[in-house]
Amino acid sequence: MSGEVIFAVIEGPEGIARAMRRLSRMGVSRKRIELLTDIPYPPSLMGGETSDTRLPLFTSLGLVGGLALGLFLSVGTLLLYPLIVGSQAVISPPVFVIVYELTILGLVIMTFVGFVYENRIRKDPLRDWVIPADIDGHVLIVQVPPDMVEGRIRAALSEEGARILPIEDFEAERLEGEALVIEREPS
Amino acid sequence: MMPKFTRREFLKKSGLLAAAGTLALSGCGGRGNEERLVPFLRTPEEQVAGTFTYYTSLCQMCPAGCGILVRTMNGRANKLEGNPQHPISQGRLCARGQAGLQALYNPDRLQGPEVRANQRTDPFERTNWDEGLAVLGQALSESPGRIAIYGGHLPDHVYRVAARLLEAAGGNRRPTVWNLYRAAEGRNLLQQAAGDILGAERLPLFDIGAASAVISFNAAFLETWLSPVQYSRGFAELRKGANRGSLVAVEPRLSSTAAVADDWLSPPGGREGEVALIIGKIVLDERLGAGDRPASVDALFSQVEARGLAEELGLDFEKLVRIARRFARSEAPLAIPGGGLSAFDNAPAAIRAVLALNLLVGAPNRTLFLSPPAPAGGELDPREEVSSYVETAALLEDMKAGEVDVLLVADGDPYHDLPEAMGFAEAADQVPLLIDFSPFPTDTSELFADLRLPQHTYLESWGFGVPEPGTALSTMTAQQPVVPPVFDTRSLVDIFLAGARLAGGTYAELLPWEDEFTYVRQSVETMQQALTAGRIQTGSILTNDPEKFFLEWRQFGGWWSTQEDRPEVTPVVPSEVALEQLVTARPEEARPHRLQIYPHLLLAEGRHANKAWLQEAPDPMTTVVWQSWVEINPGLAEELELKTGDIVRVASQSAELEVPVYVFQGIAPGVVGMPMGQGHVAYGRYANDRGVNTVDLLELLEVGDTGELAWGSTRVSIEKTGDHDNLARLERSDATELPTGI
Amino acid sequence: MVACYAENNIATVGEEQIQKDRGLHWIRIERYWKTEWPKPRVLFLPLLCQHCDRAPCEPVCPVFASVHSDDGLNLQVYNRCFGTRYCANNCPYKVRVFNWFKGEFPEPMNAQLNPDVTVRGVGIMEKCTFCVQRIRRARQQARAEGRDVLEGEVVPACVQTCPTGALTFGDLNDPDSLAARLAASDRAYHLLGFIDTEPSISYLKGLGAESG
Amino acid sequence: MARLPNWARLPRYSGGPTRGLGQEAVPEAERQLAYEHQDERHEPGAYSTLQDAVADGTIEDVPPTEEELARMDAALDGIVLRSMTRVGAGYLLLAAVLGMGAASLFGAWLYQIFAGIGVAGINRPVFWGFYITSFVFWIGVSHSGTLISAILRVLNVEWRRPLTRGAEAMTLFSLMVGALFPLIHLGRVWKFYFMIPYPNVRELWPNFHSALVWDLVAILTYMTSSALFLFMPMIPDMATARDRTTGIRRRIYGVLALGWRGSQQQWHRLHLAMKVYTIVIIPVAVSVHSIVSWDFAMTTNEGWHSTIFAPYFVIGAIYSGVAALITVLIFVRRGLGLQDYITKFHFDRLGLILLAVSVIWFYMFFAQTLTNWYGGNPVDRELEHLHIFGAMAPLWWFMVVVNVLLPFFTLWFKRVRRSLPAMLVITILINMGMWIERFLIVVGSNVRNHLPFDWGDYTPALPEIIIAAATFAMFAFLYVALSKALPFVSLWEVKEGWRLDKWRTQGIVEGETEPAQEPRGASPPPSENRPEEVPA
Repeated sequence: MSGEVIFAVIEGPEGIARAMRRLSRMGVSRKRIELLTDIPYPPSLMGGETSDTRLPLFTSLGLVGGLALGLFLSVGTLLLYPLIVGSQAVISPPVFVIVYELTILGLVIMTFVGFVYENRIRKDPLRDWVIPADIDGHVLIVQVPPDMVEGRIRAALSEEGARILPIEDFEAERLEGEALVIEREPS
Repeated sequence: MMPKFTRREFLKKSGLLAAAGTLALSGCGGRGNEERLVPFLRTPEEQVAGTFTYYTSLCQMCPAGCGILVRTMNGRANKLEGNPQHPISQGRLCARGQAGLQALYNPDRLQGPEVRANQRTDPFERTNWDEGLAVLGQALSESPGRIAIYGGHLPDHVYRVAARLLEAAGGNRRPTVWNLYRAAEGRNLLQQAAGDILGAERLPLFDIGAASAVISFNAAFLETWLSPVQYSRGFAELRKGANRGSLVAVEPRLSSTAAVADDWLSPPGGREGEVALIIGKIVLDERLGAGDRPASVDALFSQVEARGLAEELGLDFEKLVRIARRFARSEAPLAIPGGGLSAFDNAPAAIRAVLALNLLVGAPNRTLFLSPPAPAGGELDPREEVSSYVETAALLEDMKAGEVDVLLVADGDPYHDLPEAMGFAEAADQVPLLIDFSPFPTDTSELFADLRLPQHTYLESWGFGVPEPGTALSTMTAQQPVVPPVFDTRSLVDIFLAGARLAGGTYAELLPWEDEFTYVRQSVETMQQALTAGRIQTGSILTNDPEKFFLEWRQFGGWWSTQEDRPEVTPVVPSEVALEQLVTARPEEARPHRLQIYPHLLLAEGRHANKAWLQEAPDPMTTVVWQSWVEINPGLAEELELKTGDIVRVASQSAELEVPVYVFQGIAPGVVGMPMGQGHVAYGRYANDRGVNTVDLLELLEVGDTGELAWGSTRVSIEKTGDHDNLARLERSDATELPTGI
Repeated sequence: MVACYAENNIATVGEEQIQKDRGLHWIRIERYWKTEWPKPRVLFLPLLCQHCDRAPCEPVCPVFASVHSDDGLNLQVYNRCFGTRYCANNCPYKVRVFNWFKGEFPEPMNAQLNPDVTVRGVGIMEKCTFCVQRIRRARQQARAEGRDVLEGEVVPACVQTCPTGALTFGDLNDPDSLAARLAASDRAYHLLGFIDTEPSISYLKGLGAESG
Repeated sequence: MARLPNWARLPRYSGGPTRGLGQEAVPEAERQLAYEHQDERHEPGAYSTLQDAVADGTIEDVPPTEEELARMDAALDGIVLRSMTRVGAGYLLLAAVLGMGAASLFGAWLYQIFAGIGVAGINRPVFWGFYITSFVFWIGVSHSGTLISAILRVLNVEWRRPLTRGAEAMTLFSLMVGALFPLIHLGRVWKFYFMIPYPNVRELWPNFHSALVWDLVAILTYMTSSALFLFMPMIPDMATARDRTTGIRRRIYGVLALGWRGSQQQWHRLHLAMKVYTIVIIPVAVSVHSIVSWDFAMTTNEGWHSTIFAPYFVIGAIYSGVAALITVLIFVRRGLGLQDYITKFHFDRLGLILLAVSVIWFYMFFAQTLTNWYGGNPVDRELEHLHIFGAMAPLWWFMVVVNVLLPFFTLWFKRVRRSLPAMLVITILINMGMWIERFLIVVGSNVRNHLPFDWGDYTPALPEIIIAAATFAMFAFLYVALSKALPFVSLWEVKEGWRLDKWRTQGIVEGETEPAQEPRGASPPPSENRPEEVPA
């Protein structure tokens, strides 16, 4: 990962919206911008969707896995060790209650696993930075594209009312909050 | 010091080693064989452990004398079954017989002789047999003529020794065998009546299986009367097949025998004999009497005013007519005079009336016989004889008068089993030495005994029995120890023999045997000699070799004839069965209800109250367990506002008891029913402080001049106490309707 | 009843537990009043596990403690059971009994225990097994001798002991056996037949000869 | 035209400076604003009067400014975080009492394990007693949370926001309590693992034909789903707590926050995951109580064998769940000082839901009873007779009064719905009634069967009573204990709600349930918000 990183603190959603649009017009790709907010804002306000997630994949995997486990338990084990019980065939329709429940269970668990994976494990260039606790407002992290001048972006953001913070503050915070969030050096 | 290493412990340890070895081995083989050894997928029932050894023996849980098979493994008896070859049981066994194991392995059994030093309130201390027997021997030698033996049921071989012991002691006593269970059998009265009518003073043989129409007059023959297993088999025979025989029960309380009858007639208690007269009269009127009947028998019935009498007894005359017709027209009718008849002061007349009814319809030698004689004739006598009530009362009077120095309680629990009014407690206090031989602690031994010399249970000792009433096959049943003694006990015969040896003199002369085994062995030889002398040519064992005979006698569970041998009945027609004798009424306004006391199907007179299985098995009619109760008619319940479980005070002249009520559909107004059996104070954990001893209520009324107790003539009053007890029983609702779909 | 207790190592529970309806009777004789006083008529209904072909108790057990054996018995596998008591709830005949406490066999009563039958601990369901241990013994014996089990070779303890011979036991698959013939007779019916559990036990209608 | 006072949205500020929580002290002017309408606020019904006034236009609903919103945020954070960090003597006492109550459950249970299951009052034929009754009851209560919160989420009902967290927590806690009962009721609980499907030495799998195994799996699924359903939206709040606490708390919340930073990506994933959960959890909840009902309906027993049981149980679960939710919210509102977030308006709405559910429940109950009665099956008849006229009549009639008549004749009235004491009494009574309803089903049907000889009765024994009662203490204990650890109001959701409300009013975003409204505010939305006007 190359290029400078700019940290800007912006108050209020309107300010962010303005800054995002400004950056986008300057040609900074949405992928180079990370926006940290304490509540979710509609993406339409915040410079568009950033749907870079594999969560559906995990969910689907859970669905299939749960289904397979359910089928194995409710059909497989009964065939493996067939014991006869009164008025039921070895495989009888009611056992599919199990298939249903386990399918859902797989889905639910894998969705969570996916969520944790994406949040904590998956490599993400801009995720190593932490917001210092006492910053009031929303934080915009911009990775300056290699072909741009850092100063221009700084200036543009400042124009939109952003407070540019020195990177040292963040690094200090990063070390202090190590156990909490980040283990990895920013590359 | 070497640690004590018993065989069982050794087995346990080697078993452990073996298990460890298996585990170690399987460790190498991965998914090893230890799972295969006994995989949980296979149920434990799929496994069987070892091979059983079966021994034959003789059931002593009641006086009927069924042959049994004992299933054992590793020296432990674990199941009793009927001996399939034995003439009486034929492979069947009743609940009491099944519970014999709990006599053998009763947790409250005495573990050895016990003595108490001075007062009868002192605790017992363990002693050894030498000392205990020394006391017995000394007592025997020092008190000639002042010794008595009491027992509720003495097996034949014990009775014989006991009788000889008393003979040696002098004083003209014979063992006193009497309690309410024995009184309820009515043996003596039945024998006397048989003498009057059937020509021989012997118990009749009721061949229910051969009959096709049976009228039972107060005979609980499926429950406790005389030989229930045999009669039950007969009843099954009666009911079998297309020509299903009929059964009519005439009794004031619906017993479980009456419950399976086709008809139940409930005349007032004590008037069953009159029903026999009515039926006889109808038979006469309809000219249905047997062709070969003694002519004079008609006269007994001709005077009866049938319709009026039926009305007086509250019975439906038309129904009686139908019953009489069916009875007399059947191929093989049989009227049974049950033990219940002996409960009233008109017992002899009533029994005679019923037997006479048999003569009228030609039952003798078709369904009614006499018991066969013992295989060795008189050689084995005396066999057990039930004493009369008067004899027993006389013994107690003697005791009270200080004329008995030694009382040997060979069996049973006289303090519990005899009515309080007879005064056993008072009498026992006057006896200087009371030795109790029960294998269990009993109320009597706890309160009055000076010495307890616990005897073996019947599964640990030798013996023989000649059942009476037997079957048509004369029989001598073998009793043999099937397990090693569980505790430090001795067989009663051995105790008596040892005592006699120590006492010396006449005792040693009359009781010459070395031990019980020798005695039994010799008795069997006596019988064999009698057989080979040519009196009976056929039999189950065909050998003249005494050794082999004795072996086979034990192996097959006894000897019995293979040919039916029924002494012919030669009817004697009595001049009259006076109607007046039959009318029994003791109206007493203060005590409006007659007390019908009856032997508990499972606990008998109470001797089985210390067996958990029998306590937990429900009474068939009320399904009550572990408890005493009083049965009352629903009408009375309504009148007194009682429901099942309410506690009432039942008071007779003799005693007052508080007992829960069971509202019983099967009991007539004016009668209340109570089972015997509970109310022990020191008979082990299963019996103590449970229910009440109903026997104590009895008034001491005699049956005419027969010397028997009219045990059904006591009158009681019933009073509500307001308490309630959740009477333990199997049925859970008072709902009486049938389940749907049946 | 007592024969059953003796054969199958059934524990007694005592008066208080019976009051709470916790007896362990595998077979019980239910006494019904067909009519009440003054003309009481009684019906005795011996009730034991009916060994249903379509046993409602079996599918509901979560751990296969209640299963069908290959010879049609309705087995209760004690070491699998952990006491949900679901099977007992689902039994229309209420013949399953539960060990609410550990059964007591105080010394030396433990000596009377049948070595073929597991002694059940606390929290285990049990019921009539048709004395399966006897059937297994007979089958092993027959197998060792290379033959089939003969009619009458094996009977449960209750059938064996019943003095009135009210119970008959046999192989329903063998049309010649007495049991099969009786079960096929006009008198035979199934208890609570409308639930359609296809019990192995048939009851025979009585042929009462009541006279009014 | 008057302006809707900000306090109608604004949380009451009820404390001094909150240093250490990362918050600015609230200036005096601000405090003045908060107290401006204090009298009005405490007047019963004032809030709803204002809402009504907004609805009919007599009061103007002016959206709060950014500054006001920031103050509202801070005050909300303050209340919630303070309740998470401050431990008073009263709290400790309450927790100790409830903790002892909960401990008595385990005491009684241990006694039962060592003495044998027979110390309970169950018998033959009443094999299931208080334990299964409690099981069904608590599983029923658990339906409140998830179902209410999920359904309201799906329908985008905005007033749900302050309630969801409490409701979801209730689900989890009552499930934890309820799931104990199948264990407690086992004869040999130490063999519980027999039921877990894994290839074991016994070479045996559980019997998947058994409704009890369905139960196990369903409850496992439901417990997992509802735990995650509770936890997932709590993650951002954990991060808030992490950022505003120090020391050990900071570390713990840091772990629980799972690296939450609030990036747009994360918000997006969270929304996505929650969408999945919200949709999936509704059928799961329905299936769980259906399966619980099938424990009964699959049997041959009269009184149990009924096709209506699954929906009947589900609606019964929702019924008692909603009632329990109201009860719990009344306490939580008081205990955590959330009077300004959980308002009478919420109780009004929940009361309406309760009314509707009670009527549906009555319909099912009536259908069940009527068919039993009319069918004429003798056992059914006997059962109904026993319930309505027999020994169980007091219970049955109590149930009918409090579950049918009481809600119907009270909840129609707005005054009742907005009266917290009335709602407290009504909802507690409803849950007592629902407990009895379960008792009548579980025990009341088992006491009768086809064989009158084997009819039974049931008297609960002391351990059962202790355990059944202690579960209430345990439930309360879980609530009280975790209220000190978890944010009991979903901070971000409430804040998001305020913003969405504002933007919807201003027409910046479209309401998802209602069409975009004309901006009603006096001031037009900031021109900067229009992309085309953004200066170059």
